This record gives sequence, C-alpha cells and structure tokens, in this order.
Amino acid sequence: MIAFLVTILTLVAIAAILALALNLQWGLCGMVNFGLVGFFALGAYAAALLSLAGAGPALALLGAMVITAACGAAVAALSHRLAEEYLAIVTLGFGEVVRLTLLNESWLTGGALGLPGIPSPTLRLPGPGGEHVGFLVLCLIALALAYLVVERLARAPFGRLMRAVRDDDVVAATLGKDVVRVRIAAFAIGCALLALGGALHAWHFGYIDPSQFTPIVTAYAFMAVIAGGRGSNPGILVGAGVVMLLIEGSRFLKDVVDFVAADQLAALRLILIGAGLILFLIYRPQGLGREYRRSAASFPTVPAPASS
Amino acid sequence: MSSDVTSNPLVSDAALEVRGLRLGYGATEIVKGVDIAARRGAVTTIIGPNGSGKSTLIRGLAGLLRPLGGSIWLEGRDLTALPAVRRVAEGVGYVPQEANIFRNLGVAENLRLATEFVPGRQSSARERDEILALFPDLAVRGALAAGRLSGGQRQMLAMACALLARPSILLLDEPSAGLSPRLVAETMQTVREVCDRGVSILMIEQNVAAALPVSDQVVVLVAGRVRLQSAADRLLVDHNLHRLYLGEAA
Amino acid sequence: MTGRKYTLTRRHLLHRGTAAATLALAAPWVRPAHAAEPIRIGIVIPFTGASGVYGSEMEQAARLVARRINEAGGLLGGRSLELIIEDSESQPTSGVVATRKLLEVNRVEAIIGYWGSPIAMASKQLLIDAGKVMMVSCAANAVTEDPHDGLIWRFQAKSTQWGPVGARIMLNKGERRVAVLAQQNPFVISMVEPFRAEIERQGGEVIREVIYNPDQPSYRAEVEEIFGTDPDGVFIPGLLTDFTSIVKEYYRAGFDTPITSLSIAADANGKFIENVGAELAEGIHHFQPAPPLDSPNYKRFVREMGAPEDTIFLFAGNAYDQLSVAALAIEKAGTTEARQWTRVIPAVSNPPGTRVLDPVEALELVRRGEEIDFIGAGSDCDFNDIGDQLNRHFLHRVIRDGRNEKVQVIA
Amino acid sequence: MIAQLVLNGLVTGMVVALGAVALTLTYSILKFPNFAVGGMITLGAYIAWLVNVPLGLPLPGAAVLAAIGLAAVMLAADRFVFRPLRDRGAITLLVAAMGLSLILENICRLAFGNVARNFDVDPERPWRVSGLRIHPEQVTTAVVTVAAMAGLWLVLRHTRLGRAMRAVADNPDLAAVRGIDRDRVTRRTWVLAAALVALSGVLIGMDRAIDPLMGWAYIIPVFAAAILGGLGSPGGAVLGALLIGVAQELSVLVIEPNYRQVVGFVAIALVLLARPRGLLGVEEIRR
Repeated sequence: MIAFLVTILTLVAIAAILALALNLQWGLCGMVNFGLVGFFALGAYAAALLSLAGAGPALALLGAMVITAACGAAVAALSHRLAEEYLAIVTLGFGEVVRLTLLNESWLTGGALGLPGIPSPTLRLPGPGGEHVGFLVLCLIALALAYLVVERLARAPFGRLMRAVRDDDVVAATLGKDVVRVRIAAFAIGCALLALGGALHAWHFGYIDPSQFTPIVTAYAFMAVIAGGRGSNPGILVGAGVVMLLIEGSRFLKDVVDFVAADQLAALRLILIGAGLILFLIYRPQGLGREYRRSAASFPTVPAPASS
Repeated sequence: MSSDVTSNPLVSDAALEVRGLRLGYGATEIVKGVDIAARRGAVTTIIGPNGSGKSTLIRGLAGLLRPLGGSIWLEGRDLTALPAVRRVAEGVGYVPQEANIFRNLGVAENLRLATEFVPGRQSSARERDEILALFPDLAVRGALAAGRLSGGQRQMLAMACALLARPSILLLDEPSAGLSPRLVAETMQTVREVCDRGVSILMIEQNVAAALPVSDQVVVLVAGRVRLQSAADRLLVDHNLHRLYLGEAA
Repeated sequence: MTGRKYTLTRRHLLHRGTAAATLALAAPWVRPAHAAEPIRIGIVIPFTGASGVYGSEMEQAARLVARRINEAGGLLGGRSLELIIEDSESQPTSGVVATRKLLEVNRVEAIIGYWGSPIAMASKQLLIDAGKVMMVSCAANAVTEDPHDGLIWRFQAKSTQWGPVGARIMLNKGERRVAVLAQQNPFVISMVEPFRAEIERQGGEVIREVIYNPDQPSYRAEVEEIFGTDPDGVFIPGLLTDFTSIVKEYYRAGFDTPITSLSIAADANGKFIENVGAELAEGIHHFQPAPPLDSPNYKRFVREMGAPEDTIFLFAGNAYDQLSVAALAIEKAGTTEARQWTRVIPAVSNPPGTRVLDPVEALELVRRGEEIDFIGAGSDCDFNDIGDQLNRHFLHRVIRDGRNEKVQVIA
Repeated sequence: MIAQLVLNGLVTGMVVALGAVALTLTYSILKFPNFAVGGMITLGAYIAWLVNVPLGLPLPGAAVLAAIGLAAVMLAADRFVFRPLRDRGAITLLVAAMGLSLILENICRLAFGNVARNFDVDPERPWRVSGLRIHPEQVTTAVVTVAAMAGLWLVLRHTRLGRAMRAVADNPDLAAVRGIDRDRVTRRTWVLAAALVALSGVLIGMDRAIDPLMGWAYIIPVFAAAILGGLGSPGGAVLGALLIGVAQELSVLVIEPNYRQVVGFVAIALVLLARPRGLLGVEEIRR
C-alpha cells in the first residue's frame, strides 16, 4: 500500500507540474493551451531520446526544456494576434501534429511501438522499493522548483504585467508594455515546465509511446487548475492532488462495488469525473485556492466580459 | 447623501424616479445611493466627471445591471426587480452609447426589431411615419447593413428604434459621443424635438455645453453620488457651479 | 442483439454474486485467522478506450475458470482463486497504474490479460522487478525479447508469425501484385515487414503500402489511395471499428479487389458481419491463430460463455487459458511463490503428458502427480524458452452468404 | 482521380458542415466554443441507432427522433450546466462543455458498450457518371445537408426567431433592451444546434460506424471548419467545412495520407494569420 501511495504521489507530482505550467499560461496570462499534451509529449520524447542517446539526466532535461520552450514560443508567436478561442484551436492543432508525428516518424520515435528501456536518473534510498521513493523525491524537488519559479514570476513585476495582459490586453498595451513579448515568454516558460513534467513521465515509466499522450491529459490539467482555482499557485497543488486522487482512487471503487460490469464502471467513472468538473465550476468557482478574482459573477443580466 | 432637491413621490410630476439606488459590479459599488426625479415631459441631463458612475447608472436604469439596493419607479410602477428585457414593455426606451444598433442586421430589420418583441407597445402606422419623419437621414436602402451607416445615421436609427416602442422615458447614453460638432448640434435639436412631442428624456452627456441648452433639468453626479440636482437654466448662469462641479469638462 | 446483452448481464450478476460473496469472506478485516488465504490473481484488460470492446469477454472467461476451480475446492488444499480486475483504459499509463495497484495494494501473484502491446511493454518491468508472473494476450515481438527471468508468457501468436500467414493466403489465391492498408499500431505494424518478406520470397510484389491512424474521422482517402493502384488483392490488418468503415467505404466506392484481413477485424465474434451485412462482407478472407475449435473443451467453453455454438473467441480463450495455466502451475509447484511456479509452466502446458482439456480435470491429474499437457480454449498452450507460444495454427476463413466458412488451417 | 477526390472531399466536408454550423450557432449566441459537440454527435448517433435498429423505425424517422431527443438533452444541459455558468467567461463554459462531452460519451458507453454499431440501411454500389463514382449515400448526405442549410437559412433570415438570434448574436445588451429574451433565444438555439448535430451524427454513423469515440474523431475537423469560416458565421462554417474536406482529400496527392489531418491545421494557421477572424468572420463589437 505504501508503495502504491508512492506511485500515486509521483503521478500527483507530475500532474501538479503540468497544472502549474497551465496555470502560468492560462491562469495568470489568459492563454488557453489545449495542446498541453503535445508539449508534454514533446518534452517526454526529447528527454527520452536524449537519455537513450547517452546524455546525462541534466543534459537530457535541459535539452527537452529548451526544445519544447522553443516550440511553445513559436506557437505563441504564430498565434499572438488571435483571440483566446483561436489560440485554443491552434494549440489543439499543434498537439495533434505532435501526436501524428510521434506516431508516424518511427525512425526517430519508434512509432506506435514507442521507446522502451529509457534510462532514468536514480536516487536509491534504503528500504524496499527505495528507488521508487528516490524517484518520488526527485519529482518533489522538481515540483518545488517549478512552484518557486511560477510563484516568483507571479509575484514579480512580470507577474503583475501578465495579469494585466490577461485581464485586458488593450490596457496593458496602452501602458506601453510589450504585450506580445510577455505572452510569448510566459507561454514558453510554461512549455518548459511541461517538458519538465514530460521528462519525469518518461523516466518514471521507462517506456513511452504515442498512446500515452491523449487529449485526456490536457483535460486532467484543466480540471486540476479549475479545482485549484485559476490563478492561485497553492490552490493548484491541492487541485492536482484532488484530481489525481479522484482519478486513481476511483480504481478502488470496483474492489467494493460489484453490481455493475467493469466496463460499465469505467464509463461511470468518467461520467463522475465530468460531473465533478461541472459541479466544481458551478459551486466552487473560486476553486480550493483563495486568490481567485472574479467580478460581475452574480449578475445574470450582465453579459460575459468580452472574450477578446 | 441627499440631493438638493427632494421629491415627493406621491405628488410627483416625475416620470422616472430613482430612490437610494446602488449599483456596481461584484463587490465594487459604483453608484452609491442616488435619488433622481426626471420630470415628465422634460429633458433631464446627468453630467459629471469621468468615472462618476454615469454609464453604470444609465445601464442600471435600463435594467442591464441588477441593483444592489434602492428602487426605480416609472409612472408610479416599480421597475426595480425587472430585467432589461421586461422594462422595455413598461415604457423604458434606451439608446446605448456607440453599440446602439444591430450592425450585422439591415436597417429595416433594425426598425422591425424595435417593436417585434415588445408586447403591447406597437406604434400605429401614423405614429411610425411621424417618428421616422424626425430622422430624414434614415431614408436609406432597408437591406443595408446598419453597421455601414455613418455615425450620425446610426445615432438617428438608434433613437428611432427606441421611439418606435413608444417609451414613457427615453434613456440616452451620450448621444453626442463621436459625432462632429455640426452633428452634435443636430442631435441635440432632435432630442429637444422628441421631448417636445411628449417623451420624457433622461440623458447622460459629457458635452455639457451642447447639452445644457436643450435640457430642462440637470443632475450632477460625482463619485457615484448626486452632488446637485437643479434647473438647467440655473446651472447655465452659475459659473461657480460650473467650475466647482464640472471642472475642465465644461 | 440487445437481448443477448441483457442475458449476459444477468449472467454477470450471478457470477458477481458469487464473486462478491467470496470477496466478502476473503476481505482481510473479516477473515478469521485460520481460514485459508485466497490466491489473488490480477487482470489488466481494456474496458474503455479504443480496444474497450475486448475487456468484457476476457473478464467473463477468467471468472468462468475461477468459479469452476473454486467450486471444485480451490488450489493448494482449499485456497480459493480471487480475481482483481483493472481497466487498462487501452492506455499504457493507466495500465501501469493498474499494474502497480495490483502488485502493491492487492499483492497479487500474477497479472494476466494485457491486451495491447504498449500496455504490456510499459508494465512488464514492474512485474519483473516484483518477481511476479505476467501473462499477455498481445502480439508485439518486443514484449518477450528482452530477458525477463522466465516471468513473461505470451498466450498469443507473435506479430511476426501473423504476417507470413496473410502473405501465403493471398498468394494461394493467386494474388501476386498486392497492396497493404495497415493500422498504425504496434501489433499490426510489426506484421507488415514479415508479410512483405514472405510475398517477395515467393515472387510477388507489394506495390503500395498505406498506414492509417486509428480513430480517423474517415478512411475515404486511404481507400481511394490503395484500391486506386489496382492491385490483385489488398491485405488490411486492422481492428473492427476501422475495418468496418473501410469496407463500407470500399463497397460504396465501387471497388471489388479481393480483401484479406484479420479475424479480429473481419469476424470479431460475428460483429463484423452484423455491422456491414452479408453483401458487403461477401468474399472477405480472414485469419487468426486458431483455438482448438473441434475440442470438446472449446465447445463447452463457448457454451459456458453463453455464445452461439460457432463463435470463435480469440481473447476470451486467452484469458481462460492464462488463469488455467497459472492455477495448474501453482498446484504443481505447491506454492504461490511466483518465481517457483513460473518454472513449472512448461511442465503442465507442454507435451509430454496426458493431453487434458479441462482445468478442473487437469488439476485432479496434477494432484495425482501425473504428467499433463494442458490444451486450452484459446490455443494448445505450448511455449518456447522465452515464453512465446509454439505451434500456433492459423485458421483461414472466408465470408460466404453472411457466414464464416473454414478454408484451411495453416501451420 | 482529382475530380473523384474533390467529390469525396465535398461529401466529407458536408458531414462536417452540419456540426460546424451548430457550433457556430451556439458560439454566436452563447459566446463560447462548445466542446460538447463531440459528445453530442455520439449521443445523437446512438439515439438514432436505438430507434433504427432495436425499435425498427426507418432511418429518416430515427434521425428526426434523434434530433428531438438530443434537443431535449441539450435543453437540460443548458438549464443545469450552461445557465448557471453563463457569466463566468468563455473559457469556464468551454471547460464545462468538455466535462459535458465526457458525460455524454460515457453515457453512450454505459448503455451500449464499446462495440461498433451500424444503422439498418442496405449499402449500395456507386453510380458511375463520366468516370466519377457517386454512391447513393453521398447523394443522401448532400441532400440532407443542403436541405438543412437551406432550412436554417430560412429560419435565420425570415423568421422572428432568426431575427432574435441574429440580434442576440450581434449585440446581446441591445437585444435585451429591445425585449428579446436571451434565455428563450438560447434555448431555441440549443434546439436548432442539437437538431443539426444529431443529423450530422446520423450521417457520420452512416459513413463510418457508430462507436463511443466517433465524436472525438470529429471534434477537431468540426472546430477547424467553424474557425476557418470565422466563429459565428454559419455561411463561413459551411465554406470552411467544404474547404477542409477537399484540402484533406487532395493532400494525399502530395503527402502520405496519415498526415492529412495536419493539412487542416496548417490551412487554419495560414488563414488565421492572414485573417485573424476567419474567412467570413465578423468584427466583434468592442465596448
């Protein structure tokens, strides 16, 4: 049981890094990244390929983060003139392009067969399953670093600028700030964090293939940010934990519930996840965090703030 | 805070009466308890510096914001709880600033929509002709998308649409905004004419110089509160008041 | 159709009732200290996602074995088999978490199922590290290639064994200029090269090869592309859903080039013909590793599964065999220690010995100390030294008038 | 060959067009991209299947019942999901729609399992018209799509509801001031959109097979079409769908077919760079 908890915590740590990255991009800066899983996959594959080529963990991680951040910057630069909804579909498209490339360029990525035997950095701690605990410690360190980076960015003048950009890019622009640069930088930093998550994922599983990187990963990250409260970094940690516990904890449901078939239970689980998401949005819009700022929420006759 | 002029609702000659109205977005209160009485058959103009809450106030009167407190009465009926979509049938006409017509719909469709969804306030053909006669500039092709009209034509179309639903009070949000000086004068003249035909008017204006001559009554709004409510001619001659309440805006 | 679904469900409920009772008795917090502890076996199979269609039949088959063995007194002198079933969601990451949970929380002795090569690939190291037995139903060669301490057993023909069979079937039909339309997935992709090699070895030619992504909105472009080259025949290894769409598209586009496919696509327990109707399915050749169709054991298995008599289960049989072989090996080794009983698997499943078809009978023989050669419901269950199955026979069938007709068995 | 590809592309585009138009309708009234369209396609197809196969009603009748059934579901969704969230901004609604899609898709899985299903229609061989292969289902698709589009055009242009919808889309505040009840218009928009999506689900089900993932496979082309045409513009959505359909089919002449889904995106990216509001998108009103 302890060992399984270690597994779950490792997954929570990785999920939390993804959620922090999304919070930086969307929560703080208002940039919807529906292609999150694409950047995550890119980071995982880059780290895996570099690790397999014999690069050390630090070099592999750095390489993955640089490559992914560059792609993120390119996507953000390409779509900087687009309204929120359009960025959503461009990033979604980018994610799809990544998936198809990983699937079809088998000379590099192993195609559908994936990349097995990825060497991972180890931190062997004493005791049974020590290497799992050791890896968890590495993930927690990475999470802590990611948290510090995002939190510092949020508190720095840069962070205030990002919030200004999110709340009203026209205002931010007239303030003479280089909105485009801020958006691109924030998006690229977010993508670098996604690559960090990807590298940890690749190392954790030791085997990656395209079917691990489906849009549901993006959905989970959004759920974590919503549950945690958009814009609130401490909330995000809680949110990622709650979401992963719901997803993985519901596995235990079928050890207890025995009156529906397993395939039906699996469908039921996803229904509950969807319903939980909606209920959270309706009844806990501020999420579990406290820094959620929202106005005009209680006026049914007020139209939604203009989306552009 | 109370205004200089207090009205007695029972014996009021006010078309629209506002008592202790508070409006805002979320926790932010912008209009902080105002009392206004817009006299029947008169032009009442609300002036005040930027950020004084004029636009919030008029949106609240139109029903686009739910009041945080206070009440709104039109011809003795309580409108406070009614949303915008119901106030029009009660006789509230509203011409927003700038986005005051359906840009992607034709001119004819705009005019048709003016009354199509307002139960019981259809104007007769004669009234209709009379109203449209006030706006000669609108003699354009009906299928023309309203967004392609000039700024002045749009303002005219918007007012015509509001009038077609035969309002008891017409709320105008800065009718002069974005118009050339010649058009401002024309617009103000039209406002006066409309009022003279028996429609009470409550308007917001930044352009005090243009608005005062056609106004009967002036309300000065500062920081969400009514600082002064008085007859327009009094304000027009009182240069101290001018400086004091209107500052550079005058 | 729906009617059958409901009876299955009712049957499910009955099984589940028993299972629930077993579970309740076995739950650690109510278990009396002296009661025999159940032997836990995990199952990781897909119930959702792209291959979600195969999970239920495998679950049902495994429960069948567990129930029969438990009713006959269990293993090792009265210990019952307890199954813990996890959904792989057709996804490696979920499969890994499921595997971890089974190993670390449920402390199972073996995990069976593993439909889908990526899931097995991602999970196998965990089982090797834990020293538990893994029994897979997937075909990618890589699963058994690396050293695995004799812990991994494949209850399925390897991908590379499938390809040449398809090639021979097409060559036998006289198709020499052939084309391949294959789904991008590890199982299918690894059979394409051996297919091409076999075609070329026998003097044929693969004139066009198109790989398509699973879950595409449509396959129109692929169909135009591949049939437009006017080959003698087209090999379409795919899965049921995409194959259904492809055949509909092919028919409506007016093509008539002969098609050869896999039975998981073109039969799929009769679902394919049900999907497209007899006219479209007419003349499609398909093949798969054959279960011992004529054995009484297989016939009874089909009956117990509540399916029509002529159903050819591919994966349900695997789950049935996996649990049977695991039970026999545990009984034979006299221990639940995985590293020990995994070594006696060939002893119960490979010749020599009495050929025995029924797991409960086989257990009897094992207890009496006899040498046995277990013949399963999915295959003969004979393995080589890296855990791959030997002597897979392939059944080649063709669809005529809405029915699958046996053409030949290919060794 | 090229003519055949263009024809195939047009038919693919038509299937996508219905969903894209529905998306654009809900977008113009509710101001958020409705990601639930994937789950709606799936549910619509399954309702039609339920009526068509187990209950044995002919497919046209099944399609009508599917439209009604899906409309009822979406009215409930509007009441319990979208209305409470209406003022929370587009992205909150969008994420809620994703959650709804997950629910709808898995309700289908819960009720019908993962096995692919098919309608009870006899497939037919194509006609050959001067070298082109045209099959009856393509004609059905074209007729249904064109009829639905024409009907929608009539509704939008020449009915009270159509004017109200366009007014709300154009300027929701002003529409309220003109006495147009946005909630009513919203509900009717859901009904129209659900009917279109259900039809599209039926056409997709005819084209390929019905399975719980079918909506997912179409969500990206549907969005691509709607955005290419300019969210909020029904004509644009049709144009975008046809363009994407044709471009995807033609792309196999130059690239491997398994990359053709990328083509749609490259096209979108290029068009959006040149015209950030899409082909026929309208300038949003800024206050």
